[in-house]
Amino acid sequence: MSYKVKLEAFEGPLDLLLHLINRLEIDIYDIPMAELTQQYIEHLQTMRVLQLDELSEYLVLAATLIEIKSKMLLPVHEGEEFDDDMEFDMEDDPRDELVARLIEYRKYKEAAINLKESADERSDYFTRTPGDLSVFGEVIISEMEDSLSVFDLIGAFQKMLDRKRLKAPLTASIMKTERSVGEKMNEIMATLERSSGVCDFHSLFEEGDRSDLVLTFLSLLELMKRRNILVEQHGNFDELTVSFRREGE
Amino acid sequence: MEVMEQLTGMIESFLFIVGDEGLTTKQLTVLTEREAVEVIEALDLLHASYEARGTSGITLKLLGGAYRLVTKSEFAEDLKRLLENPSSKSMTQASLEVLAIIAYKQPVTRVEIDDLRGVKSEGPINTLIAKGLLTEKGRMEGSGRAILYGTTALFLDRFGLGSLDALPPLLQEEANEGVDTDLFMTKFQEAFAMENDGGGEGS
Amino acid sequence: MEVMEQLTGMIESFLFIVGDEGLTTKQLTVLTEREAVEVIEALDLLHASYEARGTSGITLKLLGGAYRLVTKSEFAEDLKRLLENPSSKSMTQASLEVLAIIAYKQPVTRVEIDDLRGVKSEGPINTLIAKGLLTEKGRMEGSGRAILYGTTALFLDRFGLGSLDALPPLLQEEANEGVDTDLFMTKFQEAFAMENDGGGEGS
Repeated sequence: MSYKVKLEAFEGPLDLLLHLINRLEIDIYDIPMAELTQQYIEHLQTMRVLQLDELSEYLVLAATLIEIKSKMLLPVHEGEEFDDDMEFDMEDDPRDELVARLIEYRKYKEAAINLKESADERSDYFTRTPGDLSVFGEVIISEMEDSLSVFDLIGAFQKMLDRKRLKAPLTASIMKTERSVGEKMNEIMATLERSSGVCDFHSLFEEGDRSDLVLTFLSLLELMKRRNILVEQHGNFDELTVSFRREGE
Repeated sequence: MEVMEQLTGMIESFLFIVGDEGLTTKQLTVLTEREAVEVIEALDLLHASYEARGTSGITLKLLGGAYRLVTKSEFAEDLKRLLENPSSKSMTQASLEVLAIIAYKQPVTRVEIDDLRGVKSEGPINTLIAKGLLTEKGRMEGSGRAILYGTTALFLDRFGLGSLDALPPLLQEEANEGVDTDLFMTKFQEAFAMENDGGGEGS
Repeated sequence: MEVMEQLTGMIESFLFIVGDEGLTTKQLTVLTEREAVEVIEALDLLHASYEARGTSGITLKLLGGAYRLVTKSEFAEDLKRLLENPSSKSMTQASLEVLAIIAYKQPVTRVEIDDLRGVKSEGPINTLIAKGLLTEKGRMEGSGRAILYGTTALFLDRFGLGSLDALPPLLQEEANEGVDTDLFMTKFQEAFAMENDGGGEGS
């Protein structure tokens, strides 16, 4: 078996087992124990890097698989004689418990996927932080209910973080987009135009606050990338010059 | 009719002010000093009017038992662009599995969760508690007095659910209760099902 | 027309999210990436639609150069009931936020709490002191000598905690402590990211 398995891809032994069942296209209600056990153990070998405590959980299941496999090889029926072409007793299939566990686990694994989808959907709806009630009159802090627990405390804290997330970047991005790189790029091109196509790199940074300077710098980068301008330096520590880039250069 | 309009407006103003806190039908009934039936009718009217209006950027949603005004999903992209980092890091698969188990089986102990997943779930449980999505729902009877876990209203909100009843049903287990699978029956049912849906695999 | 409707909705969703601060025409022009004339037309349309609708509890107001959504004045009296009514959770939320911050960060000054919450916290702090859940824990070193707050034994008792160590760990997501993100770094990283993805806009 030459395929590589990523450890993190599995959430535990049952997850790995389900993965194998899917990959080998095994009927979950009629698992070929020998094949599955062999595959499972091979996988464990490729997963040697596992933490010891994690590995133990995988090993427990390996032991279970082997046990089931051996039970199936030796179907002993108490009080009955061995029958050569004995039919396998479906009532006591040693795989039953494993199958039940796998099916139960698969149910919740599926549900987890659905949950993730609904969370993603939910993230498309934004709500707002509560308005200021004090405009309507004196705010009286109400009695806290007696039933509050630490978990309510945590919930309130998480909500607060959410609100901050909503607020802080919003104002920041409004400020930031006040002047765009596009506008600044036009300005730089106009400056170059006025100075007949060439100017000192320095002269572009003579005024403006920090964010203006950053904007200028970024606009220069963008203009360079778009091949509108050329920034040159003739020797170490020489002044950089900015000039229009001529066609074909 | 005018009275209804007025109530709808009042409810909208309440919901606007409380924002992400939202209000339950019960709270709205107290606040508006009206009957619950009227409140529900007004909420329906409000929702219908948001949905009907193309010019509306907001709508009404029931999340975690409380009605909230939220922006319409069609503007999500524009708003996300604006917020730069709007969504918290997405949850790990392990956390989602634990959350799913607790959501459906609550109240449930850690041992039950561990057994179901075949791995220890202490880490994800603690993370989910810290995120405010899980809470303790008392203790098990008996000697161990194990902690019982359940989900919070914040969980419902974050997962866009009005209430626990809104959880989608769990995957159908092809009608095998005790999983003492009668192979013949299974095969038969499969064949039967195939007959019925025309044998499509990837339905 | 449909384009206009869509713009109106988008503007409403922006105004809804920003809350009390509102947005100027210029900001809206940048955010919507539309022409100023279109934005103004959409704002007019939005305003007209609020006023025409009897079911509307909110309207658009130009205050101090910024447009904001506000509740209609006719509901001001009704909204006062939110103040008296303890069923509205927002007051509990405020108290719980303050309590959570103090419980986890103590000893802590009022300024730090205000900063974290983004709103003044004097009211909730005083109430919580009066209830015996908070107490002064000395003064900050230095010129200001600001009061340091901490939780009390009654707090532990009320929340069923043996000691402060029994508080479940909090999840401080992506270190959003200093939210005044260094502008240069942000810009620089953005530019860097652009370089790397080949400068695609809608990446």
